[in-house]
Amino acid sequence: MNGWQLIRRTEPREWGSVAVFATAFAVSLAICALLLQVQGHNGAGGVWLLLKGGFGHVYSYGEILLKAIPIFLCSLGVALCFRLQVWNIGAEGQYVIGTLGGCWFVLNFPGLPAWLVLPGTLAAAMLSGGIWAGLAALLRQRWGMNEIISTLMLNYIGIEILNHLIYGSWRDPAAMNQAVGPYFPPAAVIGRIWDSDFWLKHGVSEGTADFFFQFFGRAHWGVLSCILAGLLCSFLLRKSRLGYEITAAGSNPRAARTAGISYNRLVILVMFLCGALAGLAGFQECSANLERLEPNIVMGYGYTAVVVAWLARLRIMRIALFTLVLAGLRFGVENIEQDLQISHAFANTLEGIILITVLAGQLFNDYKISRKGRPAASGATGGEERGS
Amino acid sequence: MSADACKGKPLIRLEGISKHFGKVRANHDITLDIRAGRIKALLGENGAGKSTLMSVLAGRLQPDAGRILLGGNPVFFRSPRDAHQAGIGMVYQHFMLIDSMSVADNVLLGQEKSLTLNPRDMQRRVAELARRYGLDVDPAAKIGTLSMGERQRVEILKLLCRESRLLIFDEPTAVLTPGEARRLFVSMRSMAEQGKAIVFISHKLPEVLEISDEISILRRGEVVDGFERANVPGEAELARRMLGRDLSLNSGPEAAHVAAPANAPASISRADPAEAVLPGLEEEIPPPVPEPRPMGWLGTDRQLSLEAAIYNRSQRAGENGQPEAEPAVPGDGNLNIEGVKRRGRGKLVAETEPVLALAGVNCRVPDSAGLTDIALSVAKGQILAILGVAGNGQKELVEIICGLRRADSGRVSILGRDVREFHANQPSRGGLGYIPEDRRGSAACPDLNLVDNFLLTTRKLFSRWGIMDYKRARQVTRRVISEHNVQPDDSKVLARALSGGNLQKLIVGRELVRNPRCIVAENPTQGLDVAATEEVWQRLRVARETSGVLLVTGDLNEGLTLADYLAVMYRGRIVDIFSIHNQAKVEQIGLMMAGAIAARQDAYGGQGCAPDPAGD
Amino acid sequence: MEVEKTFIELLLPYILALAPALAAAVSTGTPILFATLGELVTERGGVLNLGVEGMMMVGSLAAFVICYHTGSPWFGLLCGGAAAMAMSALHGLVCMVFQGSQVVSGLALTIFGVGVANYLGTPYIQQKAEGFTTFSIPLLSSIPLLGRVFFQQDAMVYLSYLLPFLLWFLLRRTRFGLALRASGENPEAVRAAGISPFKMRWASILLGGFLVGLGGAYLALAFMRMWADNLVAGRGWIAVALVIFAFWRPGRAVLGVYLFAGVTAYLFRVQALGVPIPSSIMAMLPYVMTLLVLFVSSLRGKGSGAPADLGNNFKVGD
Amino acid sequence: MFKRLILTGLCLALVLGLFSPNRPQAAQDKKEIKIGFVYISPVGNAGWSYAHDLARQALDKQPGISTYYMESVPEGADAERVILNMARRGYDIICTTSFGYMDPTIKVARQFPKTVFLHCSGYKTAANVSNYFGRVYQARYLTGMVAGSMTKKNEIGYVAAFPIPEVIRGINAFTLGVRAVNPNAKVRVVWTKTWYDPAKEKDAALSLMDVGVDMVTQHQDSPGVQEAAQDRKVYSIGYNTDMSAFAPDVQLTAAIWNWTPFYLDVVDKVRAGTWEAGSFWPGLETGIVDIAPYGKMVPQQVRDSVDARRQEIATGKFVVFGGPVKDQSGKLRIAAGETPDDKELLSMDWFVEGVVGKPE
Repeated sequence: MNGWQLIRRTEPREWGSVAVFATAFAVSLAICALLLQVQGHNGAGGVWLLLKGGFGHVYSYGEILLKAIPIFLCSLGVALCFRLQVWNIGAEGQYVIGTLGGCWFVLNFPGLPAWLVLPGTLAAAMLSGGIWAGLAALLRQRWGMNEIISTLMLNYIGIEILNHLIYGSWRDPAAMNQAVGPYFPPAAVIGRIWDSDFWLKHGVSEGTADFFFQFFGRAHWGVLSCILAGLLCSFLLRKSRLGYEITAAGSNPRAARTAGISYNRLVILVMFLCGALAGLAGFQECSANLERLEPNIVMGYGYTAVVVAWLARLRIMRIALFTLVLAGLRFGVENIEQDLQISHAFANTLEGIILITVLAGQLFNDYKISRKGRPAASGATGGEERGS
Repeated sequence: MSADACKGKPLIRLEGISKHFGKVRANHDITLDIRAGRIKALLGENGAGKSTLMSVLAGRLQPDAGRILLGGNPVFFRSPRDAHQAGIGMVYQHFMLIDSMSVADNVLLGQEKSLTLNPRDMQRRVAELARRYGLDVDPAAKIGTLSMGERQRVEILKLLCRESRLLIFDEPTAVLTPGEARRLFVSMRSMAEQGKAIVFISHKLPEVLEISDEISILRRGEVVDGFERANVPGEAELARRMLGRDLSLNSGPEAAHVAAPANAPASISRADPAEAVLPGLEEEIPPPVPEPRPMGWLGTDRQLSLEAAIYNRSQRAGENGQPEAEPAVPGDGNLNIEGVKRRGRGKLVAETEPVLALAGVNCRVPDSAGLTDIALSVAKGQILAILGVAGNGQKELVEIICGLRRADSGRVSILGRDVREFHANQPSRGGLGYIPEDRRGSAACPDLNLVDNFLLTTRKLFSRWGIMDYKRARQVTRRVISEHNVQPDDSKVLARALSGGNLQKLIVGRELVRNPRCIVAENPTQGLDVAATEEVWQRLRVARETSGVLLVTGDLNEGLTLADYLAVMYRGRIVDIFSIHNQAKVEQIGLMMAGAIAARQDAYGGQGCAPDPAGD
Repeated sequence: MEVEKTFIELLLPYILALAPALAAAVSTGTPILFATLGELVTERGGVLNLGVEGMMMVGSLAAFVICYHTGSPWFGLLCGGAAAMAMSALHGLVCMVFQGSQVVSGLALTIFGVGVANYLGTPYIQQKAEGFTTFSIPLLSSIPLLGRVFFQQDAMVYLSYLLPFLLWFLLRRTRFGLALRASGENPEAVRAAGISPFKMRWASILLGGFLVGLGGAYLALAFMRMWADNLVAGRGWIAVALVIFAFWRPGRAVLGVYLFAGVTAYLFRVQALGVPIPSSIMAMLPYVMTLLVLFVSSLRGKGSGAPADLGNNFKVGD
Repeated sequence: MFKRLILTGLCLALVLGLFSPNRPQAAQDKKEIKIGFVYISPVGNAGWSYAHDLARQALDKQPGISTYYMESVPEGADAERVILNMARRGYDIICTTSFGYMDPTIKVARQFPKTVFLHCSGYKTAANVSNYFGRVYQARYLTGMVAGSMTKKNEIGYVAAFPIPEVIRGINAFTLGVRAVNPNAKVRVVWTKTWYDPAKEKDAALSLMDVGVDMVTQHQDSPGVQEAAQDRKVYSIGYNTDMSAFAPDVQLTAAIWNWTPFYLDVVDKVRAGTWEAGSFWPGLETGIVDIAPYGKMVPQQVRDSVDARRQEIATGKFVVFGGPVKDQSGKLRIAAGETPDDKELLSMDWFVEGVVGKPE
């Protein structure tokens, strides 16, 4: 377009990309400030509130972690699928079904020894989530059904299954027949990271205890699962043969097939992994925050995950980064919403703007901009490619 | 340019064109005249700058210096669009067609004058155009269902449809079977006769000699020579000038003469096949060649590394106890296809256990010939060439052998094991090596670097308990890159940056690293320049020492050059399998490929109906 | 004999419920139909726009606000389309100019669109506006059963009857359509043919956006004739799914939309008649049906017909 | 391209500016009582959250009271954070107005013993947590009487959100009201599985009309049903707030909430320091629930009989769920003379005789 041309960078910039992200983020905040100003609020102050709310308080970080856990797990799985060019947007449904699976285990094996309960439930959650995803994978590989639509539909169906159970047979009579399940036994509840009573008993001073209580807030041990999953995934992708096969098959399925890599196997495997991670996320959320099954476990993290995974270019470290930033952002936006008494919708608007801006900013990650006609190696070799 | 001077005003004149990519000098001060009604051949090795020059002419690239004169007055092409409007069109190697749309849609895309479309009328017009230039193709057919040759015809039709005055063909025969190449030349000629100017980029000397009126030779981005048809020197001379090094003829281009006419009946008319075949055979006798034949005409440095590699191979062969002696073989002496002597004849006699055996293999494939009762076997030390026009079942055959397709019936065994079971757990070494036809599509991951591409089939060699050893993989890749002199020799570049030839070298190297005992090579030299072709051939010859090779090729010459045995496929059947020395049969190959003999031999194959060399 | 009679009697109301269900399907399906066709056009051009939900929201708000102030539904309709078009232009800007991922951009667009529409709409929540009113088409509406179903609707529904044919003609029978489809399949080829795929894709984005906007406008102007926040409530996502379901063909899109809306509407009526089926199962059925039908058609090995270059950005240049 | 970006940015800003509604700025007076409200849905101007917000606005006008609110707060983890933040900001009273906020409220209350928490529609209490609700079923009963006496076809449609006790109780009370004046009338129930989707609710109402009801009511947060009624000129009965604005010609009356007195009462008690946690479930007698003014089409004798019954209920002479009450299967669930206790009412999961539909 008009005298300018884009040239794909031959080598991806490493630190540069961080800078770009930071700049784009700043720009988006500037836009938000502008909007707030137009709203008759103090724009700069608003943005300050947003940042302060999101990252400025001691208690921000616990909240960020808490919110990050499910998003991170889901987008990890989603990223795996996308690497294989499987457009699985069904993390939402897998999240729900996984939760159901976990709850089913909790409710049906009350007699289990305590140490076995949590591993069992988590396993059940992952398994059920994985199977739900595997269903879509099977439909795709066996009968060539488009996975975007099947996963989307399975999301809705999964949620209806949840409704059916929670408004039906899984209701807890003890809870006045309200649409909530019975409380989990303590063994099935994922504890918070910081337990003040425990540490106070072990001679931690009142102040420190309180500080950490503030700091970790409601963040629960699910964080461990994130770290673990993150490490495992990066090992899988960087070191293992399976990971190589995923990369290769994702880059060119036909070549992979010719080279004796079973694409079907990979797809089903990766989908299963994604489902398992989503299911894990779901049950942890349910167990740590609600301590029983409630219809409101459906939070749309499955869709958020897609955004995060894409923004992070399917890179694990970046996924972690973006998840934390996004979590902080949502927390912060909540804060201005409360302090400035602006409507919830406006908060969404800000989030949308920030996402769009950051996305647009990525242009500067993989393209140079130069005047047309100026001799430019990479652009020209492109021409050569086509020519010969 | 002495040649060009004498003619009248040229249609297009390139004057002092120069184009640089960073430090690379693709074109330097090139001046060229192109005339209406004449076919101009642009001869040069890969990377000589042919494509760049033509991209400049077609408006894809802008020259750094120099100008283009159209009918005497200078023009500047900012985009391909400008070039189109000036009546310049280019047939690219990678066709720019839309598979899901019909031929007519593709041809008239951007050409349709009226706002609304009328498919029937569009198809009529396209059919008309096609008839006029003898480029017959069904205008209603979807591109996806067409053969390479037909697709190319569509590309040409696109240009003719927008009344291009100059048509540029970039390596047009690279993707064509002999029959299709022949038809292409016929229609190129007819286009020229109807006043089109034609530029024909190639490095296949015989083609150039056969079709072109003028020849210009490009080397390192400069025009080094130009000839009129009248005063073209011999092939050897041409090749020497093209490469700037001394060349002793290789069999390749020579025998290509066989390829062309041998197929004539298919492409021209089935009136009297025999007659059409004869001229081919007359041409076939080449000048006697010094013996032993030197190793290609590669630059000395490259030659050394290559010889080293070959040495290693033959050592290994020796260990395997292959008889290196050359017992006399009947017909050896008087067999006058060049290069035959050089081959270790011994293997033909000393039959070892078959590495690949098919018996009674049938396979039904929707809208394709499928396979009928295929039986063949390849023994270690043999090269069996499957000849045939593309689309006569070779693809299915290869897919079955490589475990990408299931046969309906019949027995397929590799290294003595059933194919399914073999592929279920293939040995990481000494297994099956596969060099696919579509290298970018099914043998490489363009967006991954060379190491990852190298690992594609060798990954099992570099992993223990599912953990990859990238360090070692990188080392080996570098070794292979240098041994096979892949350019650029940097294991970190993405595969898409490699030219076809270099990519193929990498792939061949990759397959050979596992020193497979059975190799399936599918048109391994398609679209490669002479140097690369010779190199790949050499690799295969050497590989044969330790393994059996199934060579599927549409290029008769390739078969004749490499194979010990030839099998001709037509309509999913093997018409005949015979030794390279069976002179009588060798002479009939053309007819077999065209189905003429198949028709006589078996009751089913294309009885009565006219065989279509383009495949069904 | 006796039993049969009663059996028929039992069944009769459920059969009778079909016709009104179909009528309802037509009116509840129309917004989804517009959106689906819009997204279909965009995707045919090779651009994946998951922002349908957001665009519909903005479209319906704009339509409502304009109609509310000017009292002219048609003008409102136009503005609704225009507003959604502006949204899709934002998508175009991000994807075509800034080379951003089409998936993220679409999702971000949804978040943004829903947010901004709800926000700007706050003062209008549950205000009423004179929207389109139903009128019956003289002769056709007197067709025994279907007449009342199909020809006692509002202007936009009648428009939605024509739209598929118009689109089919546009895509299949015009030069523009050919180029548009081509740039969805293989932009390079289009460029080689001397047409700018860049422009074609912009065209598909804008046109598609406009249609999606009409879908949103229908909800506000014809179906509800009032503004309520989250008016679209997920219908945009259904539209996205239905485009795939439709194998990118307008005809199948109509089928899919009416199937989906029809099942939903019929189940409501069946519920009202008091069948002893848990409501969750009922709520599940439309999605299950969609999957089943898609499953069957993929069993019949129908090609998905997805544009070959869908979702890829190509380097912006000449 | 930067030009274009900036341009769009500006336009966007302008547009936003044009339509932006101006919101009340929070005053910063220390001595006054701060009340925070947590809403499940956007406030809008009809529906559950709106009913609470009317009260909030009323309080805000009072001297020495400043109110804050958060709308569309999802239940569960996010709710707990929002409530926490309100507590951290030192609000004196925090009202959480959806069932799903129950556990979060209790949890936060443990951390902030000085803050007063009010949770609506739940069943848990704590030292500083009351739960409160209103006996809207009484109003439902009255509207049912109106409906029963106005229906011609003896078929009434009920568009309901989710099969939870609160909703089921409402349907039952309504049905009892209907059958009290019109013993052979039926109430057809359709579950929408959403609290808030105007278009869907409207379609549900239309579907009821298609199978032959000549009157509709709903337990939803939008006036979608009134829309449908107005279109088809079918009588309707509103819920949450007076919805006559949406169905001027057809709304007979509505079961409405009026939270203001309750909240005011709490504030006064807190000021006076006399507030004590407990479960509050007031009814007609306090005016927290009531029925909207009758539509002009409601004949006088109907009004009279309904008003009479209203008095009886308010004074406790009449109990809505007083036996005998049979369920759908005709089984006697509440024997004659008995009256179910609140626990039974709060956990009601069965339909009374005369309801067509399934309570799940």
